[in-house]
Amino acid sequence: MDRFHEKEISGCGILGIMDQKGKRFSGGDIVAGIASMRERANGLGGGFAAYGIYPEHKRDWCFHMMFENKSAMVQTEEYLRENYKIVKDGIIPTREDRSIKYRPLLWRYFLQHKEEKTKLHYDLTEKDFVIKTVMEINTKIPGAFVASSGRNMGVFKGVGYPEDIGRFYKLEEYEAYIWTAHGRFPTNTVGWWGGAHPFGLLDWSVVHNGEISSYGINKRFLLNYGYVCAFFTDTEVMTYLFDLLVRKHGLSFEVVADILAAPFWDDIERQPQGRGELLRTLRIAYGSALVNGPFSVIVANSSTMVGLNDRIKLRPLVAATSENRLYIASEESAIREVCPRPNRVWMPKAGEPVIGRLIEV
Amino acid sequence: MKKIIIREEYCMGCRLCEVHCLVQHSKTKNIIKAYKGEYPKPIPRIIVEEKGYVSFALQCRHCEDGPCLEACITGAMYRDKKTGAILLNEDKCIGCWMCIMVCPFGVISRNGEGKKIASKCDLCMGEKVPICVKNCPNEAIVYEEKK
Amino acid sequence: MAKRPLPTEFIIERDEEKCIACQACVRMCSNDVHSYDPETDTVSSDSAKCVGCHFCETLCPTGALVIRRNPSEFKLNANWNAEVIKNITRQAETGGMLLTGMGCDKPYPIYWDYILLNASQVTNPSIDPLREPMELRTYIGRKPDKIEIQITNSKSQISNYKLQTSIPPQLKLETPILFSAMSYGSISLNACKSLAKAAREVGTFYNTGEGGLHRELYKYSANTIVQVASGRFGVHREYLEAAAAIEIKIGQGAKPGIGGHLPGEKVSEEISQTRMIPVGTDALSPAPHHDIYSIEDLRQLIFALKEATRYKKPVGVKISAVHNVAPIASGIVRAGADFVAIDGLRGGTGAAPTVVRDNVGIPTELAIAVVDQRLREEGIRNQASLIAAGGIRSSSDVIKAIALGADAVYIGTASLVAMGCSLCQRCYTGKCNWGIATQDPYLTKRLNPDIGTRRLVNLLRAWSLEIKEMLGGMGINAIESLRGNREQLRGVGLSDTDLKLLGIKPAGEAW
Amino acid sequence: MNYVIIGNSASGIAAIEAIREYDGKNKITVISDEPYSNYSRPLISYFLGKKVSLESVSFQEEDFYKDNKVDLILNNKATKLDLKKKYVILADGRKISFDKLLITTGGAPIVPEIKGRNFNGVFSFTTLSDAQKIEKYIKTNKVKKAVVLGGGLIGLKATEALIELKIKVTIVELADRILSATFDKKASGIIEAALEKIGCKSITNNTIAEIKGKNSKVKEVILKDKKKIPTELVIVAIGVKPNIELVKNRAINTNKGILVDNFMQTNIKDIYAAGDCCEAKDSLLNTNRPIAIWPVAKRQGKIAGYNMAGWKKEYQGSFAMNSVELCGIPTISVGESCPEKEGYQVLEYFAPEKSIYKKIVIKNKRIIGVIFVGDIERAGIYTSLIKDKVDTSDFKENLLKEDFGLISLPKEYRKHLVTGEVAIL
Repeated sequence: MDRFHEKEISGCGILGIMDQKGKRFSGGDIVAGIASMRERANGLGGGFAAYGIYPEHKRDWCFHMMFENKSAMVQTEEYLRENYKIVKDGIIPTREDRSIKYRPLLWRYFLQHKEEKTKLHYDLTEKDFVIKTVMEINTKIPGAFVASSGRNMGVFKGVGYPEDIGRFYKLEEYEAYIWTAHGRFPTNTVGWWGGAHPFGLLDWSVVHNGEISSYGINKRFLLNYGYVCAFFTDTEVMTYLFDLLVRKHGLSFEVVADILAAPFWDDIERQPQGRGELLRTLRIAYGSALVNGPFSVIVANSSTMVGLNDRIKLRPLVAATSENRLYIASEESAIREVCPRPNRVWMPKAGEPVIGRLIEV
Repeated sequence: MKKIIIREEYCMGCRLCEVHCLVQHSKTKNIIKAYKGEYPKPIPRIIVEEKGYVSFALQCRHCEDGPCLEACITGAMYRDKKTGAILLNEDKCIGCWMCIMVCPFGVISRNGEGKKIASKCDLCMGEKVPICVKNCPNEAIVYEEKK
Repeated sequence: MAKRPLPTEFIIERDEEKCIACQACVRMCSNDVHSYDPETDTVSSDSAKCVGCHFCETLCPTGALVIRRNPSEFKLNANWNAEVIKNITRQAETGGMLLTGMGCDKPYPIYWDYILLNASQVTNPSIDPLREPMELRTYIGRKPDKIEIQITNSKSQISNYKLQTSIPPQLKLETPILFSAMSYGSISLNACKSLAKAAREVGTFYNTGEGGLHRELYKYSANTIVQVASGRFGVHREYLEAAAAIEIKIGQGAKPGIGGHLPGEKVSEEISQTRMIPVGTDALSPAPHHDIYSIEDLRQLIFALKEATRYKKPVGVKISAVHNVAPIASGIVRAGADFVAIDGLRGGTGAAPTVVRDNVGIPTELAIAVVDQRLREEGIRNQASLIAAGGIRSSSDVIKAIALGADAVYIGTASLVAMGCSLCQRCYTGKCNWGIATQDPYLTKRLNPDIGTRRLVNLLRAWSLEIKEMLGGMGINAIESLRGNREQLRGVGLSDTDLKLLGIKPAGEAW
Repeated sequence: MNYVIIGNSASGIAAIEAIREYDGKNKITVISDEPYSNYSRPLISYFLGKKVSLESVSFQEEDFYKDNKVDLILNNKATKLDLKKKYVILADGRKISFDKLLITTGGAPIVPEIKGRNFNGVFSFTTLSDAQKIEKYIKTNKVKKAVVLGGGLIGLKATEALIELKIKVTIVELADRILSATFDKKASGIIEAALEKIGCKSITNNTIAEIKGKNSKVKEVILKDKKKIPTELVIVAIGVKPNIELVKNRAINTNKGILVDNFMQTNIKDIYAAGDCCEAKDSLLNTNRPIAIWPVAKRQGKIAGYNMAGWKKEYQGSFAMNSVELCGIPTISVGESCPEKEGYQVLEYFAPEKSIYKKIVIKNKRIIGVIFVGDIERAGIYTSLIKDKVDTSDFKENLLKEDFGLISLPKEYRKHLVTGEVAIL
């Protein structure tokens, strides 16, 4: 079946751990935590995003690539070389694991922008240019897929249970200040490595549990702003929405939450005037960005990790803090697995974002 | 008390109120029998007046100070204490037509055929809503509490 | 033969056993079909005059009347069918254009009927509208592409947010259904009142058409969209100021490219005052606006109207769905329209040449789909709302139109049917027995606006409930999440081209 | 507070009802010289004609007095009033003291001084007793022929009753036509013709000069023109006059009847009068005069009752009107139906072959009188136009049309009628 023409639907387990002081820690916890929610996955996909893992290349764009064949790699490299300076590249280290049956060629590139390209595409920012690159590789080079394309971060994902994927990628050897994880339970059987989560674009990574009923309009809303959704996944849509609203429109995560999980009109009318007016305006302008249907999502970028539920909380989401750590998970068990005694545990309300920011030290 | 309010601006002049009133006050209360099988033919207690495009249905207004009550020499015309309606005790009526003489709406008629007694709207006693109101297709007569 | 009598369109069956000669039919038929013979105390009917409006049948207290299509048939011929023969005969006799009323009645495909909706099963929950909020509120008007918010304090607390973007004027609809433009003149004042009162009660809008705004309708101005059409009838400062929104009418689905004509006989004192034309003169709306021969001329009118109303109300444009509708709509949006109403092939009319009504334009389903897609591709979909019009018959049509990309729909014919219309298509005669498409005081009083309002409100309420039920089934609790959400639609029995144009997948295909 | 009402007919009963609307407590005493608790005088001809039974002549239920807490004194005539000490002296000598007194003594038949009027078989026709006596006389004497003196309403009703009893009647009327007080020639003509058809002769421009008898029973009458009519019964019905015997030559002002103001009060405080015995406002003629008809008596009694109970209510005046069906022909006459002087406009529809006659008398654009014979449908509308003194200029031509109705009237007036209440006539 054509992987690009079937929207994937899945139930999932998600987990995110952040050290808000930016202290990096090993991937052991995240793997252990997500493993505790094995029942939420079915072995058809698992993955992780890690921030702060490439301090030595923190100014370079790091592309985690998946190639299904050699020619895809050749074409991709040619394309990358034309547009970027490849600072360094190499295979992504993995260990053999019986449970991982098939795997594509996993390669990573550290890239730097070319001055002449910037001039040629003067209407694009550097980030826009990276997005353009990712889109082109994903849509035009058969067998090539960009798993992540941020700086000092990477996405590790594949077909299998998340703990197996973690072991496969040797995540315990990486240190990051934000880790997110995803265990997938797709209702369709198509399991391909690129389709596993997290979804990464620039330094965004998104793990998501849900099925967005508004997908059709969210996608077309994004089209209006030049985003072409190529993968038919909710996660992709969610990622682009965050990119559009946070990066391009400069809105805060709190405001984005009010857009994606907008309050009901009745609630808006009950708000004090200023807040009511703000919410009304957001809903009028961004109505098509309202994400309707059940979801819980953890979105991260280099400085933030955000957890959010749909407007009537149809999927589980728990948050906890312990010292500088912020935990967000589908189930409390996953948090307790790695942090038995958190300072505070709470259930965020429908549409109420949990926002973890890096505290500058 | 509830009154039948006339809204002449919506009366189409279809006269279905007359038809249904007639049936209601017929012996059989069956529309086809009332028209085709009852002799004397029953008469409606509602009158539709028409002139050009203006029309309205009119029936006893059940006046607060009904002149017919005063004019009745037999005590046949009486006010129903419960509903406030002005009713006619047909057994007492002798057909002197004093009520016809004084009714400013001209809504009491002679029951032409059978016993010579007056005939007037009784608000379809026993019905929740008078039959004419119920069957007016355009709500040109409505049954409402009147202040 | 100078005049060849044609088989009558209808036959009237009167059950003599049931007929009580009450003469309700005699009194009520504006076409003088029925007559009473006092000598025999019987009523008889002349079928030749019957237009099939069913008013008498509705009123007959004994159910003695049945109006049937006349089964009389010409020799079967796929080309030269009865209608063709009748039309040619009529034209051979009169030498004139054939006129008709209401929308196209030809059996072109009705795409609504080939589109199916989705519902949730297992992977996401459906929502019960009886237990949970279900939002249909819709705003019509230009939306900003982005909202800028200034944070007044370093702390990113919501209370410190200050909106930097203001929303352009919007129409707030409590349900995404508006009443189409129908002028006072084409319909009676009582019909206008019914629409206006219902719009107010429901929280939506009605549209004056090119009939001006009668004095008695000013009190509903908060729910009034006023039209500026090619004849400019009834347009004056007060008219524009009274309105909640202004609609420039370029075209009408029933008669694209054709002007309007209200015959002088219908221009009564009241209508003459409302339209600002002399009593008894024909009200001729030219085919084009003679100050709009190009898109830039339209832009001038849009901004002239915005200037005149100090940018306080949305100014939209209504066009008929024609072949080039997508680029035209795009041009209209770029010309500054805050909403675009697209009236499809099956849109109604009070009077149109039959040949135009039945052969010009395209169905609204396709038009909405291509316009919405085009505007999104151009990145200007936010700049205007889309209103789908022309043949919306049910809540499912509404919900499909919205899923295809419309913000809201206009209903015209459906609202008339709610008020009694049975689509006899004789609006142009001015003899509407139901008191809708007439100015004859004998007939207009048959539409009691209290009843009209109640029925219209009921219709919108019923449709809204159904929309909520279907939305809930899809697991969606706000109409904006359905708007343009074509993933919720699937086509059955449609060609690949149709599916492509509609932007929907065939039934059976998953996401 | 003691209310005393003399008389127990229309006015008296209406007064009781009116008082009880406002005063449920205080004592009401009714004094009547009749032996019956109440009955409707207009019904005596129906009683005589056997159309109404003795029980049905009463127009109020039996427990009316009980329900309204009324002390009813029957068969006892009020003979004297003590205005200073405020009591009524009855025939049996009892004294009934009052705080408010209403006199409703009604009318008394005018009995002319005719020679031989004391023969048996000569009767007046105003009370139920009269009717009962006549009935008995007819029965005992197997009466077959009768003469009715007076072609007015009472005479004609008596005639009709007698005809019902298969008695051949001759009417003798002084005027040139029957019903001369309210009917013109055309109207009378229709009735005369109808009477003639059933064998009843009307002799006009004539009267009885002498009644002759045999064995103390009437045998024949001799008319003014010497004509002799054999008869076994004579009913004298030439009219009634206010019965003011009780107050005559006292401090209470009288003319033909007892004079009252617009609150039905006599010149003496707390003493009221109503009905046939008094002279109250004629709103058409703008003078005070007796109008001896049932609705007026009821109205006056009601007004008197209200005022006695302390609720000031003004009498708007009334005017003459009557409705009666004669020989199966319904007739109604209202107001000044037969003006004799100039200055009136008369609209007419006359179809004697159908026994239909309609006449409308207009003065200063306003209707002041009507006659309807044969077709009386919607007559009340005209009565109300007379009462409200409506300018008919806009609809005069429609007045006699078959479809004349409220719709023919000016919209504003009609609206008031259709939506609003009506004041009483």
